[in-house]
Amino acid sequence: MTYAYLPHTPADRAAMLDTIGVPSMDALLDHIPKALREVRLDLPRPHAEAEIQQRLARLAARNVSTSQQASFLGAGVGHRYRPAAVDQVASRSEFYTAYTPYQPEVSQGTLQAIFEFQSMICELTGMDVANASMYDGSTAVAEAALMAVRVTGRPRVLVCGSVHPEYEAVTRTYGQGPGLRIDSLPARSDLTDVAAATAALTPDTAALIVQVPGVLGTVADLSGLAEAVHAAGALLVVVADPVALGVLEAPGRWGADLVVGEAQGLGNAMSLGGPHVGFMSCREAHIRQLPGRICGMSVDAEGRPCFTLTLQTREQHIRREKAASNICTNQALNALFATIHLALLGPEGLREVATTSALRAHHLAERLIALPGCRLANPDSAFLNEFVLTLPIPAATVRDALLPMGVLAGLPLDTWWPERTHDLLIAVTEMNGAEDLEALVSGLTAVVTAQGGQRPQEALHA
Amino acid sequence: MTYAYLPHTPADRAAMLDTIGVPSMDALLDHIPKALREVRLDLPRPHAEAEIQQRLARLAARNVSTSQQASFLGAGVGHRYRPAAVDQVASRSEFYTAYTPYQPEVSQGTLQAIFEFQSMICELTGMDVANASMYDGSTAVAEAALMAVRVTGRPRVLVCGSVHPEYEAVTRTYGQGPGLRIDSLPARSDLTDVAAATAALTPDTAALIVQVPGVLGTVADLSGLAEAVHAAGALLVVVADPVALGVLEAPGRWGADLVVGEAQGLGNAMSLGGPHVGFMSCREAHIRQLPGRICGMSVDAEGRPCFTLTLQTREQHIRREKAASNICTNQALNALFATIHLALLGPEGLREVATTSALRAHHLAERLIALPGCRLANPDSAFLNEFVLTLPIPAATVRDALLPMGVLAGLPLDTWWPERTHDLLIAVTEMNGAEDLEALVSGLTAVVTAQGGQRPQEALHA
Amino acid sequence: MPELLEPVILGQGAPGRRGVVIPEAAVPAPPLSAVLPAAMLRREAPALPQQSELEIVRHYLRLSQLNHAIDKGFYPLGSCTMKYNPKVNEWAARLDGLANIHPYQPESQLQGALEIMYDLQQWLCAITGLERCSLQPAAGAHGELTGILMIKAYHQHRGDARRTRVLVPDSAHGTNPATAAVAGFEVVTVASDSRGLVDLADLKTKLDDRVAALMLTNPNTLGLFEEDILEIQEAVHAAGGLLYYDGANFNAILGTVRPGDMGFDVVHLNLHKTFSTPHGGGGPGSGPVVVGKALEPFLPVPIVARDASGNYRLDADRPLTIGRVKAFFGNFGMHVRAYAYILAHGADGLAQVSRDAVLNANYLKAQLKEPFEMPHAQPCMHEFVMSGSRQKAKGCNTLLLGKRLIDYGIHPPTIYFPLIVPEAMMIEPTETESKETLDRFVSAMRSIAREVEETPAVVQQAPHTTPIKRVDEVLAARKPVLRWRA
Amino acid sequence: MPELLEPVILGQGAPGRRGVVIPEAAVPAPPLSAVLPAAMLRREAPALPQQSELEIVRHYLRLSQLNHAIDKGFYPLGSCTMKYNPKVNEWAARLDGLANIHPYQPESQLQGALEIMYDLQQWLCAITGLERCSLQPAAGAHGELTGILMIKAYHQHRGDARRTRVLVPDSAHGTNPATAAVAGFEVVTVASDSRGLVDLADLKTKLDDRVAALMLTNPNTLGLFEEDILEIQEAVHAAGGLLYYDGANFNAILGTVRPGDMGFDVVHLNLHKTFSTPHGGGGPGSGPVVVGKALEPFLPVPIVARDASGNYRLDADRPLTIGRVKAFFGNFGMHVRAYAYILAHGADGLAQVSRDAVLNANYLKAQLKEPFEMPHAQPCMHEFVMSGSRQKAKGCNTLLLGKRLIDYGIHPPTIYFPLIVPEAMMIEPTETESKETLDRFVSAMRSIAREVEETPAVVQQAPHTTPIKRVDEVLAARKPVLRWRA
Ligand SMILES: Cc1ncc(COP(=O)(O)O)c(C=O)c1O
Ligand SMILES: Cc1ncc(COP(=O)(O)O)c(C=O)c1O
Repeated sequence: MTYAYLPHTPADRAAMLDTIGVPSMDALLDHIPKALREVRLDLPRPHAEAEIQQRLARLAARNVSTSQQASFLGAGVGHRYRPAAVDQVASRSEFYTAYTPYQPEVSQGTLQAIFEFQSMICELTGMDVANASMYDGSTAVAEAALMAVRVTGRPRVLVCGSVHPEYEAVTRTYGQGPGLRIDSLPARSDLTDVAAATAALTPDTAALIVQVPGVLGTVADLSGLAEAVHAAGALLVVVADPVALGVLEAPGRWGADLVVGEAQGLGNAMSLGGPHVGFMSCREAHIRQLPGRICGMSVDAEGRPCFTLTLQTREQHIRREKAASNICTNQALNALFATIHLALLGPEGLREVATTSALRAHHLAERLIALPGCRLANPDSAFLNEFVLTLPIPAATVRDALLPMGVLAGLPLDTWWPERTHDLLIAVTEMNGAEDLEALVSGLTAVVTAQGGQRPQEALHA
Repeated sequence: MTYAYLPHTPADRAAMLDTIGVPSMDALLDHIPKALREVRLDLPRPHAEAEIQQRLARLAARNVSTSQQASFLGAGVGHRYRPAAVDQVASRSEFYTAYTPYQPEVSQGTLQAIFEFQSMICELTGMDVANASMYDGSTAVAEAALMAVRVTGRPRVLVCGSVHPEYEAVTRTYGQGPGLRIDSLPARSDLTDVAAATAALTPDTAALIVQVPGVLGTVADLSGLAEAVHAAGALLVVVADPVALGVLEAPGRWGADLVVGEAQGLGNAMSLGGPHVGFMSCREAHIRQLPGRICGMSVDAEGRPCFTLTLQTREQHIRREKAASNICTNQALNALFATIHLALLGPEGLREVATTSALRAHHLAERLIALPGCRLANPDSAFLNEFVLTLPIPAATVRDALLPMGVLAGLPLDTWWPERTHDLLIAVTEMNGAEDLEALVSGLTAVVTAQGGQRPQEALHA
Repeated sequence: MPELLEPVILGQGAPGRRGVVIPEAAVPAPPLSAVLPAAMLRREAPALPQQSELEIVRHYLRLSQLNHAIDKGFYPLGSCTMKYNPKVNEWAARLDGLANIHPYQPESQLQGALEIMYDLQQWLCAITGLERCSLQPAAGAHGELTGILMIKAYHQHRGDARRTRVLVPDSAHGTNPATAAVAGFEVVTVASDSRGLVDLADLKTKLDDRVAALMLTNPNTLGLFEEDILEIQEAVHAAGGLLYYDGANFNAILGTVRPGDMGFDVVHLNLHKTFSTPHGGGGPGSGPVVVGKALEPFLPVPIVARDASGNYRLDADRPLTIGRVKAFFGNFGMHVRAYAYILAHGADGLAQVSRDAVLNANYLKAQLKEPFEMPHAQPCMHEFVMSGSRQKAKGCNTLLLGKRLIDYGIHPPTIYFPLIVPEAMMIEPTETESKETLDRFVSAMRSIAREVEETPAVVQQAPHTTPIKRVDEVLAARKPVLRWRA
Repeated sequence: MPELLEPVILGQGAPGRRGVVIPEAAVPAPPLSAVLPAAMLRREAPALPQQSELEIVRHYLRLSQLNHAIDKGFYPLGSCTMKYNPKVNEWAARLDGLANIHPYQPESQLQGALEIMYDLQQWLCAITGLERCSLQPAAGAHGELTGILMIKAYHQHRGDARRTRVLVPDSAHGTNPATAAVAGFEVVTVASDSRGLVDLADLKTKLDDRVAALMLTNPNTLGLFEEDILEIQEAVHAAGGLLYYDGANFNAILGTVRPGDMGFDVVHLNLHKTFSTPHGGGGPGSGPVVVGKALEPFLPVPIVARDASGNYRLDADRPLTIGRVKAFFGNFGMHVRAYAYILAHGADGLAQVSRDAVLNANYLKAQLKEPFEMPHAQPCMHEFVMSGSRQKAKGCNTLLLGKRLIDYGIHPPTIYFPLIVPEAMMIEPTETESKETLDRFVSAMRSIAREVEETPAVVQQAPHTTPIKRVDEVLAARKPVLRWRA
């Protein structure tokens, strides 16, 4: 059998064994206990490239992609428009087949792109420094909690209800390491009440973690929160959506010590949840505790400004068990997608994406609450482009009823919290044009109005 | 309205007009008669990129692609496997956003790729020299006819029945220029009988044009043809399929003076018939009459070997009305796709593609002629991977009946020759695995056996 | 002796190495010799490369990095309209439903593709102010041949056999006279006057009943608008001739002026110039032809038509057609890209394209007037031609000025065309270049002009920064090596 | 003073320029201030670039050309397995049905994706000889954390609170001790013996009831197979500890030897090393974790399961799970590429991959023995570590040898790791490199060794051929400039 990725011919192998001075390949392996070398793997036969394409095309066709339906699913994964130039430039071999830029003289391309990513994250968040990237939003929040523990020497972390439940779960798992104790406030509701949060702070609290917009879309007025947190000797960690920062104030301007989050919505495919790209930014004072790689400026032997990885003494390959974090490979290429995406959008484009999404969400919300039995779960909370609609019948039933109409209505909240059966989290973006909005409104109308007499499914086929 | 491809801001324009020393844009255009400048174009409004993607995705979805069905359509367009590396390398910006390599010092990439294309075409055809590319197979054949007229000074060209009818039609249109007279032999049949062809030669014949494999798939034994043509003072022009040359003898070895044809089947998308890539190769003696661009080797000022466009004195930008041809822009990028494709296949890969296609075609033919009322139109002719099946009912009816089963059965020959209503041209390639063959056999069986009692359509839904 | 920067791929590798693995035939496999005539069986394998996928990818990636390209830097190649090639157009052309469709599929399976072609035909008629469009020609020169053969058929159809001549301005691109000759016409050159425009008097002397047509580029290849166009069209038509429009310079008047309104009977457009489809290292292009009423019957077949119920079909039932100029329906991939390009602009956007193209050209001309010889003082359109004659006098001709520009990271302009300007240098910036890029170009040209004065050797031995130095073009023609041999 | 090769993109351009046009909201548009708390509204726009699409494309294309990369040339970075990244894998990951799917879509709409994850879980179990697999970890280090936290949960579940230590060989990669520390363990280092392998005697002295686990890489980071592995696993298990396998070097034994057979309880694999998913300039990767029976209950949730009727679903009903280590289901894009990679090879192909990797490493080691110090004479596996100590004595340390290799078009190997070899140079060729490339590497290294003897200055001032010369890494750390400022 020949393989397209194995260049050696029998003649090559014979000549090489001869140069090494061994009679056969087995001679090179005979120091490995024989019993370990009798292996028969139960794997598919080798496939020609055309067969690989056919098999994967069929597997892909057995999924229903968001391009084949009107999708209102958000909840931490951005259904965002990706300009064609992003993938075509970021997917140049020189970017995706290089590795971590250990040798600056032959990796200025990767290094400058990392420097630009770090700079853009600082511009959006209002912070002093950002690292090259984290795995995703969830691990960025977990690492922020561990960092706060290191910086303050305190063992507890206060997680607001606005934080994505999977982010909190990951932070709990990471917390098993240093025995971090997590207090959540208030359980399962998105409302962030500054007073309630302040009251929950203790002398053991290393950090308060708040998400804006919250996982249920709300944008609370957090004026005074930072002052209260700092007064209690803790750090304020803000989980932000970089697209929302096109219209929302930079957390660095209202007292955040650490701003982290998920940047997948900037030019990266949803790809079933990964690879995405986490970002992490902090104040000048905490740079030495910031995990992950960092790129900085320097000069070469001829005095030419250039870039290089720096402050590596924080990292695992130097500090080993004293390292701030164990992260080595990160999400470099996905950070590049986000960087090129932001460069194309510019300040005005980013603002327009956030504004268009918000305006469409508010317009949709108004039309949906006009439906019988439908209301906003948090009518008094401001929101940006995601909101929770409370329905007269279970949200999962509604979601399933709309699938055949080509509508992904949103996330039934009992996915996270079993008791919230009648709540549907709806996200609206620049991808949802008038046709999408009409499809959701008419779909919901059919299902909700029908619930009077027939079961929803019957109504559909009437 | 802002545009992503127009960088000028109002401030830019004002500053530039100021530097030019004119008050406004209109001042730069006022030497154009005023009446010509009142123009209102009836065109769609400007679209944002996301809207362009949506509109084109919908238009694409309104076609049924060959990937969605078992396709047996050939007839001059190759339904061939395209290795993923071809598009990913040929579509690098440095290849597709450059133009004709007029300045060798900044276009060695394009020039060496052209040199390698020319060399590969010579290796396949057995000829001495090949040009950089022609528009497609049809115009390559037409230019070969005009070249033969120039070389021999004779006014007539003899086109065998094996030549693709659209190639002959294009040659007729080109022939209107120099008043070329075309004799076709024999009308509308693929059989190339050396004796009959020899007999049809006249002292006015500039060239005999023969296609191998013929448009109906046959591979005639053309031994002796070249000798006869040369004896009559004419040139032998062979229209070849480069994939078939993986197993068929190089025409240069059996006396061809000119070998031309279509190389789309090497790594290029079918793309509804274009852009494809014609190739044209000839003997050393006729180089000065060969149309199109040619790349040759040279050395630079430091003696380093390199490449440059050469023999440009034949071309229109120098010879103007005395030029061999008026071609300027050619199919350079499609030639690059073919070059990288051939480099990946290598001699063995090309042979395997041709062999796999031929073996599957012969296997399919055997199974189809077992069906009631079905026989080969040319039972005594050898064929490679295309053959004509004569059916008991009109071929167009059969084709239409199989469409809903996801089978593109082939080309009904009344598309070209109205009288051949019951003939279906079937092409088989490495893309048609066992499933495809089964789908065609069972589809034809259903249609053909049903024709006894019910009309085919009824049979289908019985 | 230095070696090739990158070895030629043929002859590389070793037997048994494979860049791609092909599926088994998976059917009974008699030897091909049993089914094919022995004489026609290949005896010797072609000496193609035998390398792994990695080696092939590396070879062509390294070759690509030797190229200048629009996506890398400024490429002001006159008459080629090297504007930016939008990336969404490349995405569109690769959609399965547009790339993997066969021209002989039944029309019922091609309605999306036919709609694209139909709309593009309509839009190009609107843009040119003419009646019907054929998308079949594969490039500008191919469109010229199509147009001239239609003109020939038009005169023949009227029994007017005397019209054996085509008039071509001395400044015309080489494809014009070549096309006329290939179409069997005698080419008669019309002189340009001191304004760089068609000399009306000379034209009128050459207009008679032997003239089939006048081929014009407007603006002409000096980048100057033929201001007397309305008088010209009147004279040509009065003499019984037709007016052909070479659309290579259409970027100057796109959305602003229409050839139809100027009285042209037939136009070819270059989608790979004006409508941003990529130049591809020399192609593919696309040269649609748009005609007025007079030539409509002679268009090549088929044309895409739309029936009452909104279905699209291929109409080949046109008795007076000149026939096919190309198999199938033209370079459909380029139609898709041009379709997306027009959608991105609409009427106002296209007008802004030509205005900015003219603005950019005049912005450069105004600032280079002083160090370089400008044969024509009046404002230019989308490009201008200046002369390196002053610099040649100091030992640095236009060829060398171009080579030195390479060291500034800029592709040389078109040189030594049109022939009527000595030491010609044709500069076409296009509308997609920013003011900063144009300013860098002006400072580079001024710097080179200074070097010609102060350090001419630097210019004479240019380029210095490229992987290969100046190439000996004479040797390549004297002892041609046009292929690799084992 | 020379400038940056390419200006930083922030601050470039001018207000009003746009790289992409966004669709109108096309709904009633009250000002956002009417719907959002005033305090939370952004006052100052972020200083992002304002350029046309062309300028952005040019900027990042020019940056890309400053990089070395696998697709450009040899990249023998030890312990990183810089093997070829097949192009069909990139095509597959971009399919609409695999790229544009949301993790919260109902399982009925994700059966194709879940089947890919399920099959990959099964195949990785077969390849490692272990029971159950989680694809959730995003990279090797993340897999390590997952494995070590499972070991922690295992001991806690058995009420065995004394096990607070993790043993790590002195040659281990930095992520091993860092992971153990982050997971709350005390790290105890095990010495290597003269063979470069785990010193059995030292190991046995450190094995007691406080040891939760031993973390091992086999072959180890010297590229040498831990021959006493069966004795080691027995000793660790006898002391009540578990055995962790760092899969970074798995390319040496892929398809040939299985960690499960060696007695390992938990393995992490690096899909971006052994299974060819691209390194991406530093990521993304994927670090699936495969476990034996003992640790199965503690795997992160969810795991992809298959019910009787062949439907695939996400199983989160695992009471003893350590919980989530990442939102959603892991780096699915990497699962798709690894899936395609395994399909391309099958069992025999994967065995040939590791054999050729070992053959290539030994082929280089055998020919570089003579000019360079080889700390260990016995055959290596897929990589080997040599020392630049002889060259350092002549004024050219390993850093400089690496910089000089750049001038030969080859990326330097991993340097100064593992720490136990002075002036370490870790060379991992991988199986996708041809004999010709390996021969060119040998001649380059020999040529450099000669230069150290004859013309050391050439090595000391390397690299000479790169657009920037040697970078001052001390300055970067002393006065950190970590972002662009307006
Ligand atoms: C003025 C002019 N006319 C005609 C042509 C021929 O067009 P094409 O190259 O598309 O055949 C060109 C090409 O550069 C040109 O510049
Ligand atoms: C031996 C070893 N272990 C672990 C790791 C960590 O893997 P990752 O970079 O995927 O986190 C590496 C990475 O290079 C390595 O070489």
